[in-house]
Amino acid sequence: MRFSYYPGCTLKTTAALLENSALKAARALGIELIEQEKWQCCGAVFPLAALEIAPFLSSVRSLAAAKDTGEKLVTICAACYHVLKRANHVMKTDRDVCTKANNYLQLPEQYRGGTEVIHYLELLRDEVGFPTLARKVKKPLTGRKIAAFYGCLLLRPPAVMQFDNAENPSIMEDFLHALGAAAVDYPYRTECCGVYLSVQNEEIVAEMVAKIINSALSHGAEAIVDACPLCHYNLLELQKKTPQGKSTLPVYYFTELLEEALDLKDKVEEKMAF
Amino acid sequence: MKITRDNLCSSIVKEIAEISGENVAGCYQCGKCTAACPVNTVMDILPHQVLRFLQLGLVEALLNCNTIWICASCFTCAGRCPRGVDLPGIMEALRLILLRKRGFSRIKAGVIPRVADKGMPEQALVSAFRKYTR
Amino acid sequence: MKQLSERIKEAAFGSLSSGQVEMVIGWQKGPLWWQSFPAFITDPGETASLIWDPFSVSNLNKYLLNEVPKKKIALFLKGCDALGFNQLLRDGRVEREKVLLFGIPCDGLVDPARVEATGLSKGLLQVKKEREELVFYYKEGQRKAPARDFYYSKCLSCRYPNPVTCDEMLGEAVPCQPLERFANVSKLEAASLEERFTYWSRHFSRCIRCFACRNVCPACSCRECIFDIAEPRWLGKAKESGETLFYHITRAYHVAGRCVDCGECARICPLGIPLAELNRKFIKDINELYGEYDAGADLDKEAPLLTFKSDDPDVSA
Amino acid sequence: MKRIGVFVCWCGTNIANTVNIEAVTEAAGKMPGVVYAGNYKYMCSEIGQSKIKSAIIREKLDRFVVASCSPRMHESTFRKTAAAAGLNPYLVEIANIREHCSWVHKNKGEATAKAIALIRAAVAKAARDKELWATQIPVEHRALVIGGGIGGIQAALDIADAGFEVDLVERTPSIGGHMAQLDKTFPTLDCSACILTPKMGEAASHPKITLYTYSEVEKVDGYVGNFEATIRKKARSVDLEKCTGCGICWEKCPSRVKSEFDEALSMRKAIYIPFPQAVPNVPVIDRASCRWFTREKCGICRKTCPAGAVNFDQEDEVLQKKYGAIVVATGFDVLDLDDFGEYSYGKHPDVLTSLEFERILNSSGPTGGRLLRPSNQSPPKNVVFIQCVGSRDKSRGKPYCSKICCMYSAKHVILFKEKYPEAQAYVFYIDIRTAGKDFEEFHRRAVEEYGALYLKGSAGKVFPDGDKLLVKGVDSLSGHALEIEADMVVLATAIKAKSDAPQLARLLGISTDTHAFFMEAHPKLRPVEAHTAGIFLAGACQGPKDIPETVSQASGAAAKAIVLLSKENLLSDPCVSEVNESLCTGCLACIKVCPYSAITEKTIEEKIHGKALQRRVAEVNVALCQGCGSCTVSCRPGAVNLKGFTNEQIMAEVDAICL
Repeated sequence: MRFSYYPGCTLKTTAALLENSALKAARALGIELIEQEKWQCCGAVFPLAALEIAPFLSSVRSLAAAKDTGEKLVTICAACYHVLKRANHVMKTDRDVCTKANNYLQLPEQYRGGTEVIHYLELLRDEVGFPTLARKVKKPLTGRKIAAFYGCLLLRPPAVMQFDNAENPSIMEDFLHALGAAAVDYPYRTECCGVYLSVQNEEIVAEMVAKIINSALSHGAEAIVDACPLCHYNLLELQKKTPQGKSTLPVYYFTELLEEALDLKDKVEEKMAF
Repeated sequence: MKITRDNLCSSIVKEIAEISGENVAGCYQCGKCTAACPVNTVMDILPHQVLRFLQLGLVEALLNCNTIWICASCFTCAGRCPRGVDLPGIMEALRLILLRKRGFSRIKAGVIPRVADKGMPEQALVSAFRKYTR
Repeated sequence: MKQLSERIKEAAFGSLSSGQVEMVIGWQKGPLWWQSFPAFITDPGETASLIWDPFSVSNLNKYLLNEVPKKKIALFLKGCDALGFNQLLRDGRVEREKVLLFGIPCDGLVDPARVEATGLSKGLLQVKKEREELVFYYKEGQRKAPARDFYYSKCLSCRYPNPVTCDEMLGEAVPCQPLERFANVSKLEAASLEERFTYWSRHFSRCIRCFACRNVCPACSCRECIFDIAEPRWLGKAKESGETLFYHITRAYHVAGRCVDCGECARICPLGIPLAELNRKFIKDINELYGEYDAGADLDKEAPLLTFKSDDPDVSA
Repeated sequence: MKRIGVFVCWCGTNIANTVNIEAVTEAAGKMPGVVYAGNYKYMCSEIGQSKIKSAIIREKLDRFVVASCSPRMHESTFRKTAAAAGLNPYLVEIANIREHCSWVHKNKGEATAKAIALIRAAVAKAARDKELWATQIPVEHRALVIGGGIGGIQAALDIADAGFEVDLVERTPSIGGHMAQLDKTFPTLDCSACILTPKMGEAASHPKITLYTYSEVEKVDGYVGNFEATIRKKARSVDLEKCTGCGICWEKCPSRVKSEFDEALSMRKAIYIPFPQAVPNVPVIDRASCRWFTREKCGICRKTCPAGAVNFDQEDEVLQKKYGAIVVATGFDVLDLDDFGEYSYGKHPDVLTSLEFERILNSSGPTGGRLLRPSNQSPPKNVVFIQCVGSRDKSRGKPYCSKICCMYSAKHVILFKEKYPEAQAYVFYIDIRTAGKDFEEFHRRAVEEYGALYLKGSAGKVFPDGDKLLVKGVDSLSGHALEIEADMVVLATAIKAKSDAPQLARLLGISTDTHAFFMEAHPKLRPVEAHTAGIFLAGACQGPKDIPETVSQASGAAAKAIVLLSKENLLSDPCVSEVNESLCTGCLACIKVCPYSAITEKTIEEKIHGKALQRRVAEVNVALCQGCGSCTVSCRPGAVNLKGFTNEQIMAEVDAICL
């Protein structure tokens, strides 16, 4: 199984943990993720203004490059996934923007949204298959009560993202079950964590995070798992700043758990020990 | 307050429609956006009121409110709107109108080192800049 | 008064002997001073026995219901009797063309009880009326007293002393100066529920259910009274206070809007129950709700309880 | 001794949860005359009914009581059960232990005791039930439709198409009604005249339909299947047969009066047709404004008529005809705005009612379809529409929703904007009510495509301000008080019942609701029938309605009428009054209280003391009697009795409960 792979800036810096564990697990599962050459920042936020063309362009370049290889484009970062997928949707559906973007980029071949953008979770579900994954688990996470947190970027807007049922998603819970863990259902799992406001409205965000953490805790969660570097930062750091900050809940990337269940973790540590 | 066709169809109203690509007349004020919004408690003008003000051509109040800056672009409202109105896009248009004014930035670059800790993902910083500064 | 008696005799003789009528109903003197009985005369020769005196109180027209005339029957009507006659007519119980009516203007009749109450009755042989006075005849001589002092209370509040209908009027119209007839009703209305209940319970507890009130009433003209019917048995036979109450209240409802306020029910009651007050309460209410209405007074006027108008007051409200 | 059966129904949990079924059944078994008592979960079901039938045969029951729901629900069901088992259907009594007991009580002990008392009463009544037999009444196979608007036209066409004669009576000179006044119709915007006039023509030329325009129903006697109506054909003063509709008469007529059809926005002549497409296309002379009739001068129309059709001597014609069924489709009026001074209606010519606005939009209207301000004939740039003027207003107007205003205001917005795309429409509304196929979408088009600014709130006052109108209003959504400078204000005026609806109701013996709309027999299950058998309702005379609803109700009423007319005979309910002549005193109080004129006077002869005596008594016409029982309570001697509900039975019920 071979895929184009778009890492994004964050995965190369503050979220290196996410990338490392994901890539390691991919190798163990026999998946080839070919990192795109000369990838650029996706733009970080999807340009909401219909008239803005420039912020699209770097995304489109990556999308076009993947199309050249004929492969699906995999992302691990939820934010990059969001931006790439929405940009691709615009290229597919908005003639006007598509033409303008192609005119700017002067690509050898016109790009019209032909690339399929998938998230690493979708890769596991649709390409590997959760039953197969379950069979490959070496150290099942039996007895662990884990709350999945989806956040906004994977799910919304539903009509464009078409990631999972936006109001009642199950992909992360199914993933947890494949690893042998117990998934905790709680009402705040698709709420916004508020990370876009973290730079300037920390108190508001701390309150939003508190609601999520308390909801997970009150439903019996022992840990929380996410798929987004932004959520991850927010849930990890801002829960310390909430009034209930003391009883903190461990926060994992989903790939960390994957790594653990596939029994890849020790080897890393061994290597590091060398 | 005097309502005239001129303020209903002012150039700024048209500009907002152009930037967002949305027809605010589509909204019938059910208020679901506000009901769904995770940050509605700290907004000075509620999300559905933003649309109502636009329907009435009352743009000035919107350009001076904190709501457009508090909106986290979580798309919850847009996902649930029965009229398919893209409110985050309209919020963006309002922000852009201000950001396109000479010298307007919601966040000054100098602030960032103070607020950003080491672990803050680059994307959070980039997006803050992308959204709140020219 | 004597003159009126003469005219009655002449009218009776004339109508019988001419063959215009086959029977005359009038009054005859009984053996005692206060007795003036109804008389049914078919022979012109007997008409001389007819009289008119201050005790000719009986309403004659209800006897029409028992007679089946081939020709006409002649009848004498006082003011109150005329109202009753009209009500019988309206109820379809008499046929106007089968009756010859002689009207008698009447300014009041004497209540023997009042005579007794003054002690004037001792040894009394005869009472005659002369102008505004009564003359009491004894073996020893005679005494005089103002007539009005001895009249029935119903006569003192009479509003129709001159018959509203008749074929021939015998005598001059008399003036009409009625006393306020609702004074007692208003007094009762002002009383509390308990007081009213006690008042009527006390009166009705004396009722012996002789049905005289019903029998005398010109508004009670059913062929067979519901209180006499065996199936369904509306009224129980036992002397039980609830049944008595049921009888009087039902009768008051049955005559509501049709009671001519002649006061006969109260006059005839051997126990002195003030039955007319019950009927007058209905009359007062009907007047207040639907406008003034005097049953029997005007045959052309719609009876309020037998007509529906869209602007009728909502009594339930 | 009677052999009575008692069947207690659980009604699922409806009765069984509140009433102790076993205790009730046991108590019923011990009641006088009861030889069998049983219970079942659903007595009305097939199984329940067969239990009754087999008990009738097994226990030799000669009558039975079902303790269940209201007799309105299942009395007819259980009567059929009785008939199927060979019992006369009127030997069945229902004890209502659901609506009168389990549904209104909470305490099980008390409810059980009450259920037992109700059954005891029903058993006492059943013991006195007698066999009753329905009689047959012949049906007159002709229908009368009152009102020639779209509802009346549709009903007449449907009945006539089924093969029955129909007389369509219309008060004004032409059929067509309010729909003829309209320009376009929502939500499809087809031209009102284009869809109405073919129907008018069809009605006029239908071989089974007789049109009586300029005519009124004066009196209706009789009863279902056998109504007799008196119709006054008012003198048209123009011969319907001779007139060719050439129009010379009204061109020459010198008298000008305000046109009713144009809502007084234009003038018509004294001899006129109300509108060009009128059916019949024959003028009438409005004698009140005609110079010949008021001053005995003029006569130009008669002189100029090439057909010699004008006839000043024509007199009203009074017809009496028999009908089996009557459809009432008399329509509505719009509310008088005298009490709504704040809108300056009548003070400023540019403040219009919606119906007036409709005429101004209409190509055959006073402006030939050019939408211009009445004050100065200039095109309006800003038009304010105000909804709920008098509707949903319990203090000065009507408390109900007029139902059509939301939609026609949206239509007005669209028609206005089609004419003046650069103009602005404002609509004040309290709620938008667009329940109907494609209605919401139509309304949204007015908002989104035509850019009407809908303002949730009402207008407080309309100030005439020079040649403009200043509208003071509110947008309660934003909390802003508003002022709008308007060129025209259009008031969506409330719909009300015809002012003479109560008179017609009295004439027909049907009832009206508190707002004088005709009452349907049941709001859900019998919405096109009046309470009086054989009379059906169509259109806005029954309540505010739009065209599609009016047409469907008219077809519904027609279907009901057809069902009736297609029968040779009707079975009458045998539960009617009868007079015991020996008790009847002939006071005839019953005649005056009978709402169906079912009682008449008759003379009987009897022998008393050997003499033959004639006397009057009351007599009940069993075909007219509806069994309401008013006569029985008006009868002092108790001579009138309602079969199936005799005084003996009622007394037995009372005794069974009280003693």
